[in-house]
Amino acid sequence: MFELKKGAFVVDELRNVSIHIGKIVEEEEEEWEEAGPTPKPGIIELRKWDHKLLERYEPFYAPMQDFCNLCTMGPCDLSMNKKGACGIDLKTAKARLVTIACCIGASAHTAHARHLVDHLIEEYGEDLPIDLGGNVNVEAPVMRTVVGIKPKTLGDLREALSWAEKEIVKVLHSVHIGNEESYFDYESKALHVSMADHVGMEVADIAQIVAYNFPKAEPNTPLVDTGFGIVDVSKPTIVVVGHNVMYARPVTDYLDEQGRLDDFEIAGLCCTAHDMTRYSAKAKIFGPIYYQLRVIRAGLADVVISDEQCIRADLLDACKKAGVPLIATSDAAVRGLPDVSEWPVEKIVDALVSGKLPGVFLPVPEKVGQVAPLVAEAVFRKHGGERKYKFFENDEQLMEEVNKCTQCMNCVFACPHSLRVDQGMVHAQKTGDLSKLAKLEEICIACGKCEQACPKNIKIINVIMRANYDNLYNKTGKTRVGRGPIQDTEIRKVGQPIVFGQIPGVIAAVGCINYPDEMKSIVEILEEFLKRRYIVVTSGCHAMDIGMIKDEEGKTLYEKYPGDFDAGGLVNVGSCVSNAHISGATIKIANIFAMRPLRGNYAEIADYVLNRVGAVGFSWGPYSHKAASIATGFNRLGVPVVVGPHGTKYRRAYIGKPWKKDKWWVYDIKTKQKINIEPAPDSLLVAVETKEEAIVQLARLCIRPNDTSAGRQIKLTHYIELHQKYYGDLPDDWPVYVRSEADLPLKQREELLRILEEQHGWKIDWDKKKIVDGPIRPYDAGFNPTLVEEVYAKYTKG
Amino acid sequence: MFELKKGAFVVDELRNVSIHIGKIVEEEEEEWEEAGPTPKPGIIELRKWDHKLLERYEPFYAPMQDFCNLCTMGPCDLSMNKKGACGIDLKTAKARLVTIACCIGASAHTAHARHLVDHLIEEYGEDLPIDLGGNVNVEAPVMRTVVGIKPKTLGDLREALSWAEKEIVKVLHSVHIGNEESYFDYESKALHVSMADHVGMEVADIAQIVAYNFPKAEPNTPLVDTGFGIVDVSKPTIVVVGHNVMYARPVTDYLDEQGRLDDFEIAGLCCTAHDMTRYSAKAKIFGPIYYQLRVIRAGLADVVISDEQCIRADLLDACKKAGVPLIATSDAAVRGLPDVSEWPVEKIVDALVSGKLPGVFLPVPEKVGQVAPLVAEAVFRKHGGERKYKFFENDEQLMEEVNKCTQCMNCVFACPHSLRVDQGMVHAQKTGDLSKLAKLEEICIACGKCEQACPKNIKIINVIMRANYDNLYNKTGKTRVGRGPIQDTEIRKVGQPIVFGQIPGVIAAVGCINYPDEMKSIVEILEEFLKRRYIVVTSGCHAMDIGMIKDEEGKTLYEKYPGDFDAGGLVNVGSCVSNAHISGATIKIANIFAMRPLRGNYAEIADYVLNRVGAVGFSWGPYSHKAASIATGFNRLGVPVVVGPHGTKYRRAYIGKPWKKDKWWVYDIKTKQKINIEPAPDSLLVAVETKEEAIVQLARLCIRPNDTSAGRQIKLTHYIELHQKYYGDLPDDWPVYVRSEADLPLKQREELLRILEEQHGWKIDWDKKKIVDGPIRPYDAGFNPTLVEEVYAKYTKG
Amino acid sequence: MAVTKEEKFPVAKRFDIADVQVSRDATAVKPKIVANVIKKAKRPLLITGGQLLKDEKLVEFAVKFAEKGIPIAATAGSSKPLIEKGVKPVSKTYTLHQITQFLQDEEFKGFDGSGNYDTVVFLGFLPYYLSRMLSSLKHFSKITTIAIDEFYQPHAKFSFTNLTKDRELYYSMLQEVLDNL
Amino acid sequence: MAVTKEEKFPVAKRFDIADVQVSRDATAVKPKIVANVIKKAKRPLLITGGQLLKDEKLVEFAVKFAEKGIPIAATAGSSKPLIEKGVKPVSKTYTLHQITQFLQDEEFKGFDGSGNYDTVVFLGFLPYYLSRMLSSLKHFSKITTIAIDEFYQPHAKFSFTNLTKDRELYYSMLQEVLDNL
Ligand code: SF4
Ligand code: SF4
Ligand code: SF4
Ligand code: SF4
Ligand code: SF4
Ligand code: SF4
Ligand code: SF4
Ligand code: SF4
Repeated sequence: MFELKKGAFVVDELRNVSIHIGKIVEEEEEEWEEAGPTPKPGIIELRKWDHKLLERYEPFYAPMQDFCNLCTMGPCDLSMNKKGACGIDLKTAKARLVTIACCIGASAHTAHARHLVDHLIEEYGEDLPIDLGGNVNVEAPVMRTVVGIKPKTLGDLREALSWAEKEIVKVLHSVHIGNEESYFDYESKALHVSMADHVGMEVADIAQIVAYNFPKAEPNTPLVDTGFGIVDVSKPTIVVVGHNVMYARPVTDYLDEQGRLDDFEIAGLCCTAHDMTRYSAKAKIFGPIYYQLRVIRAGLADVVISDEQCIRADLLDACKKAGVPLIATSDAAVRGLPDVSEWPVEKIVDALVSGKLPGVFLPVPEKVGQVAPLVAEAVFRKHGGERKYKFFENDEQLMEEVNKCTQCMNCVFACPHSLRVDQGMVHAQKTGDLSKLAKLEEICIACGKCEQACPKNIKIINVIMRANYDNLYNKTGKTRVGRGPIQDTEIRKVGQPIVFGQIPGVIAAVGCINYPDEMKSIVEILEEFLKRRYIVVTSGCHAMDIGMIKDEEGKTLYEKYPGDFDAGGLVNVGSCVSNAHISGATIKIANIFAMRPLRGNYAEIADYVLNRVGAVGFSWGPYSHKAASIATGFNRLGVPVVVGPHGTKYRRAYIGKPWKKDKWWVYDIKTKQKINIEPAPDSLLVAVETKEEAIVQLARLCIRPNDTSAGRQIKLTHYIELHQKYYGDLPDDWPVYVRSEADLPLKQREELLRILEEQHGWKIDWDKKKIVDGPIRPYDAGFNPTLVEEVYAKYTKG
Repeated sequence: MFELKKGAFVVDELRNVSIHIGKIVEEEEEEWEEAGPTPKPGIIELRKWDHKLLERYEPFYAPMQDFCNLCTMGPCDLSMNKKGACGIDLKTAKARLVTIACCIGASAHTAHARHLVDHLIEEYGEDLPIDLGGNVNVEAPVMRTVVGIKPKTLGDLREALSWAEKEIVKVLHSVHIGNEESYFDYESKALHVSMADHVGMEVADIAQIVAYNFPKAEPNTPLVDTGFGIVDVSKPTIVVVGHNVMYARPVTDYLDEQGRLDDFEIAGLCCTAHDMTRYSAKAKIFGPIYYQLRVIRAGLADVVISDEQCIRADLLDACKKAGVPLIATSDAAVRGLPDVSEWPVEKIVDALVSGKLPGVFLPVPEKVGQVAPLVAEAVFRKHGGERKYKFFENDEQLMEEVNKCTQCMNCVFACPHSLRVDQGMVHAQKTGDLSKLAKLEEICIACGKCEQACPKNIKIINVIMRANYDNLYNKTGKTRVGRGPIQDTEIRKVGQPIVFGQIPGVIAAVGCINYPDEMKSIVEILEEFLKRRYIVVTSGCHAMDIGMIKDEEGKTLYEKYPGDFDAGGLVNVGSCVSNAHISGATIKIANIFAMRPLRGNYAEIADYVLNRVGAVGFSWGPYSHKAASIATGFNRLGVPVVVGPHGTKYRRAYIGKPWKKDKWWVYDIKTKQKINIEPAPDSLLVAVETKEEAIVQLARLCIRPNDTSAGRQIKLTHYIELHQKYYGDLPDDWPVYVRSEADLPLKQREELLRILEEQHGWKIDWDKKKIVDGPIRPYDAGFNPTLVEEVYAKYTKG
Repeated sequence: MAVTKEEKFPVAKRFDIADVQVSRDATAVKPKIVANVIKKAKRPLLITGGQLLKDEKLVEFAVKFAEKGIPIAATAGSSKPLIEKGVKPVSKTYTLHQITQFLQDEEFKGFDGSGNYDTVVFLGFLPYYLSRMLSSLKHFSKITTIAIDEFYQPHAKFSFTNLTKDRELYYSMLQEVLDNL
Repeated sequence: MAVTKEEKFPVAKRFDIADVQVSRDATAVKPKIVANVIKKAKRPLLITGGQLLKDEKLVEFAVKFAEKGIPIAATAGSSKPLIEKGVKPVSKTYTLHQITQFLQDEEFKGFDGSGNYDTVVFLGFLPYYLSRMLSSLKHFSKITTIAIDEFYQPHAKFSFTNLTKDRELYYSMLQEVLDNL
């Protein structure tokens, strides 16, 4: 068999026949599955599903500004729901903003994927097979479900990318002045583009896994050093910052070739750190975005390589001030630097080491691989290997800075967390004791706003970091390297207990670090679920923070809990783009366990997940547009998401009203009836303020209508226990989840039955200890819920 | 020759050989032109060119808000150039906003194009040839130059679209928190995505021209009725609103088939109106966006069909109140309406006519074609054909409304134009004279903000419209139907006089209607140039307003000036997407007249245009994101744009500093030297406040370094004359444009020479009446300027 | 230097094209006024937040509000210390986010089913979180909102003024409210 | 009802997370203050705008400023009526947009080459247009800007208060400035 590829051909044996090949020649699609109703959906194909969600989980808006100034007819005062010059009202205007945010988030991942795929095809060819290891046959569940394709090679991924790009542009079009009149339809578009975001993420991560040979769904990936204090300061240190590992990866290759990998430290900030460790377990993780200024100002870096996303916009400035050369690599973040792609390596190195240029733009990965180590080594030598600088030259300097403070409180009003820098300062001034300042370090995100506001130009970050330097330096631990997808075999094992409820839930802790509380709170929250044998999945910044918080015995959660996707497992999927494996896992449950077809069958799958898969997303410190689109993409798939309090600044939530009885119903395929159900889950996107509230909310949102009695009993037991533990009493709403006495926690059964009888008027048969009357609906083992008419029709016909 | 198309083939004659065809099989590209340096450019390929522009035309920022709240670390006070929590500073934050705006604008056109192309390929097949008439061989100058392709069929357009979509997503990615640190690089991205916008527009307009057989570059297109008073109120009236004609077009077809085209009125608002008339000259143009509420509240519509972009976001609400059924058609603007695609026509008609549904979402063009006339007729009959309603039932009602006013001035403070509604009201209250209110109608954009603010809930728009009803009704005139591209033959004729300067300039008046002054000001401005035999090109809303302002003899500019692309011609290219033909025309001058190759050769072409083509864009009333990206796209191509004062709300301009001598230089290919030149043009994007200022600024920005003496003399003559006429004196800067005495206006030569000698210290040889010393540079007939090193190298080597 | 009301000149007023930004700012009020507004309410509600877990004093004040007969919806775990002190919150499980959603619904009948609240007092929240909820209530409800946290909350209808170096001053303001109830 | 400065309570202050929006509002000033500020200026400049073409009175006032020795940069065609009245503007050709760009450049030496202006007064502009230019100057320059149009301009350093029904009041304010110069 010979393969015709690009170009025009004359087949020798066929004289007088020239074969002219049309531009797009679609391959006869392998019939891997019957095509569902919505392959490559446009904006309206899934609108009906969205409206189902939105009618139940009503959009909630918390405007950040009273006015709109998106166009030159404005600014328009939209307060108290007035309309602007274009006729838009406040809710619709906010829904439009959310749609823009989700477009930006989806674009970030999709462009990231595009950069990767185009680059990798150049490097490895379009025929590089997509092989995610022997235990992964459902290789791209999101693409299968959304786009309707089953990619076999790197080249096949382009089809998904083109679809995503097209849809992002269409949705962005709709935010142009004069489009939607209804916030419902903007929300539907936000959901749509966020679904595309998950496609973009899946493409990106699959591409880098197969090309760079990252771990392929292995539960037991290595543990890598994580935290502020991880690097051996006697070695030249290369710091990578950002999200797209393709630019910095050759550093490892180059040093490996030279046999000098051990002579350097390579440590990363943000997701590039994850992906560097997935490429080579010799790389280390400094930490997430708020460690950028910490690391640079501490003088730990000898050279910084930045790529794209979640990099501080004053990185060059910060590097300049610290005397650290910067190599910017991605066209998404050129930073005003001169493009030195064409320069010979020596010239670039010289310019950077001599300080002739504070930074360069070098979008050529191979050259970055050579330049960075050379620069790092030279800079390291230049400084004579000195690393004593700890934010200040010495203690006198520190106290001089502290003493400048007048307690004007400008910093407090500028601080996103309203940290009482003034109190820390005055305490130190009076007593010399830095502990109050040190305490701030645990919440401070090193954003620098206080410094911008301080009339005395105090280097507040440096003061805070220095005050807590020993603790900071002790923040070292281990992160389990991102493993990528979940195995089909794992899904086969946990599918049923998840769907039936015996595994009480899957908690997916993903996203950024704008926590309302000390960093260790994320660990406290998650450990509560690990101990209770929920499955905990993580990625991105959350996954790093977990890696640097140790218990009394010096162990991180990664060291205490296994990496399996199973009850009590703590699974780090990897970087932000690896989040697609989490949505993918919920899809695989529907497919592998429940045999639901995926191909272009999104609504059925999402409906399955919403009603059956007790997975809840959790973003304790969300801040970025990507976090917004990731969460919204989970929502469309039927996965509720709990966010920390900063998440309210996204301006929109999806919050159901459990007391509106008529909102909570499903079609039951078994009884062929529309029946009222318990409000579970009762929110799709909701914020919590404290770690206590996070824990309780996560537990309650794991409940699903489809839970078996055994499953419901387990879920309710945890929910009630946690509510009692943290809220001091039974939940307000526990009875709504009770369908029969079998749903009740064993230990409390009698007590609860009594409460049902006395306080809620339920009828109890005390002989049999049975509920006779009261529940919203009785338990039915064959219950087969769906919200989708077409799904109902499909499974009830014949 | 047999053609292989989609699918897999077994060639019978070749036993045992099955030909497997890879997914993307690129056709051997016809060698129509040697490929230039930047086909399908990414973000950085043209960055060098951008930086050339930006160093000269320094970005200017006018923040609309002191803070940023794009992410959940905010809001951040960025005032006085403080940095936010992400490290961004105010200028960079504003540049990021501008980049977002340009992404939205580019997405609007590109998604519009995508909708069209996908739909038209379904309807006409991908092989429909791109035939723009015999006089157009350079069919797609923007695509050739930017993308590097020469599209032959509808199907070929997809390649350009995919490129544009990819780039939009990449640029949108870069606005995610943590990307650019430099406003220069955001501006470069805004320029990039806006260049893609012009590709999107060109694709859209070419697709509809060839598929719908719109006029193909014909100068003498028909004149169609334009204005508020154009429809025969004794016929059922179908009103189309928006920008994408594909949905409403079948209305004409259907009525034509039925032989009933003359029994209805079909009139449009916004660009769909242009495109309806390009399809059928029986269609009429009500006017631009600010006629939406006027037309609907006047009760002129029996049914409204909306598609996408520049539609009021309260259209459904407005239609409901007026009892007019609405058919929404585009997925960009679903308006919360039920999707009735699957319903039979009768059911839809019944729902709308009975009022069971106030509107429907019907994205099926063929059905729209049938539903709309049926609904219009039934609604018309239902009302008994009555059309006496003129915003109020009667004069008493009007005066009742007027008398409610307490002169609280809330309306004035809400009005984008600060119109003194209060004074109009009080005058009417006291005297019964409505003339002060009537006067407001000439500026009022019928945005409705005053009504939102009025504590008395006065229907202010209705009052104003009714006060000026007779004049409003008399706003009828003629618009020359949009002609699409400029012919190659026309370019051949005017190329030289434009480049040499004898045609003093091309004024491209495009964009929206947020004028600072009465509507007729646009006509006054343009007629000044038409009389002086500039070429005036127009499109979109400007083109419509021109069509409804008549002179004393009742003639519009279209009736007074021919439609040729030639001196003194007034060329309506068509709708917003037709703007690509204007950028295309400047490109064609470089290609057809100067033989510069286009293919992937953007920087050279833009450099050519900047230095030689005296074209200036003009948007007197810009308001939308599309206007922002169109203007920015022109800027990258080297075409300066003048905007009305509302244009400052885009927050960013590009304004050079003529007094910075070192900023104004070129390489001269002839003398092989870098030489200082006059600052011409000295701004790329600048706002003006009054029509007088618009006129003078447009004239001065037509000057180009490459003008011959004859050309410069003509341009300077107009500039000086206009400056004297409107500013009362000689321009401040005229001497900088003088290279030799031959550049001086003939009539004023001696006077000006004397001024140069006395006030500017120039040396004059009075015998020869020659300048001996003084100019920035001498005139050199062979002067061959470029800013681009590569272009310099190309033309100086050998 | 600045023009104040008493002068013959008109007052300075922000408006749309001059970047109006907050149309209705909270009236910064003294404790007595807070007490008066609460007293006038037909259906008042106090919502307590997570900061009660970090500041014992706030718990004490909340208890006193309860003692004055004001029902408490405790969020974020603040029910626990309240219950320990004998208060029975009318709501414990729902987050402020959810409650804010409920309050905006005309069909919401309160936690006891006897009708929505007309006046809601907020105590013990992270300021940025409360700010968003108050904004939502300002735009989309007619409820009288009163912020008695340490930070001025412009989106409330009535708000305490800003925090100072002196936290005792703040506590005394809370006490003054209670004294006047 | 509201807390004012004299009280023992701290003042209400907008800040970032509570949606701070204009960090520095113009001080709304009386005519006398305007005159004082101009008098103190080392290099004052009056920029006139297109509204002079629609309001003859504004031209008269501008002429009086010129008579007091304040150089005028006339924009938007306002040079014409001024020249007709014998004023010689230092700039006629450039738009306010351009001049605002120039003013922000440390290398700008003024229209006469003897140095940039330290105090710029604006008269006769469309309010939304002027608002943007003042915002630009506020953020990116140290120039003292004074808006003496009929609308309050929050982005200026000093501004007249807002327009009223009574345009005569406005004219009298302009006259008062001139009287005190
Ligand atoms: S988009 Fe609408 S609400 Fe926003 S500024 Fe423009 S007209 Fe006003
Ligand atoms: S802003 Fe500076 S001086 Fe003021 S309290 Fe904060 S650290 Fe002290
Ligand atoms: S750097 Fe830390 S203390 Fe300063 S404003 Fe940011 S979070 Fe607050
Ligand atoms: S989790 Fe958030 S902060 Fe961290 S890398 Fe992802 S988007 Fe950036
Ligand atoms: S994007 Fe930057 S400036 Fe804007 S709110 Fe976020 S942190 Fe603040
Ligand atoms: S807002 Fe209404 S009442 Fe007030 S002046 Fe305007 S029209 Fe009159
Ligand atoms: S409708 Fe007319 S008068 Fe009313 S605010 Fe808009 S432009 Fe001003
Ligand atoms: S010119 Fe402006 S208002 Fe008119 S259709 Fe185009 S974008 Fe819309």
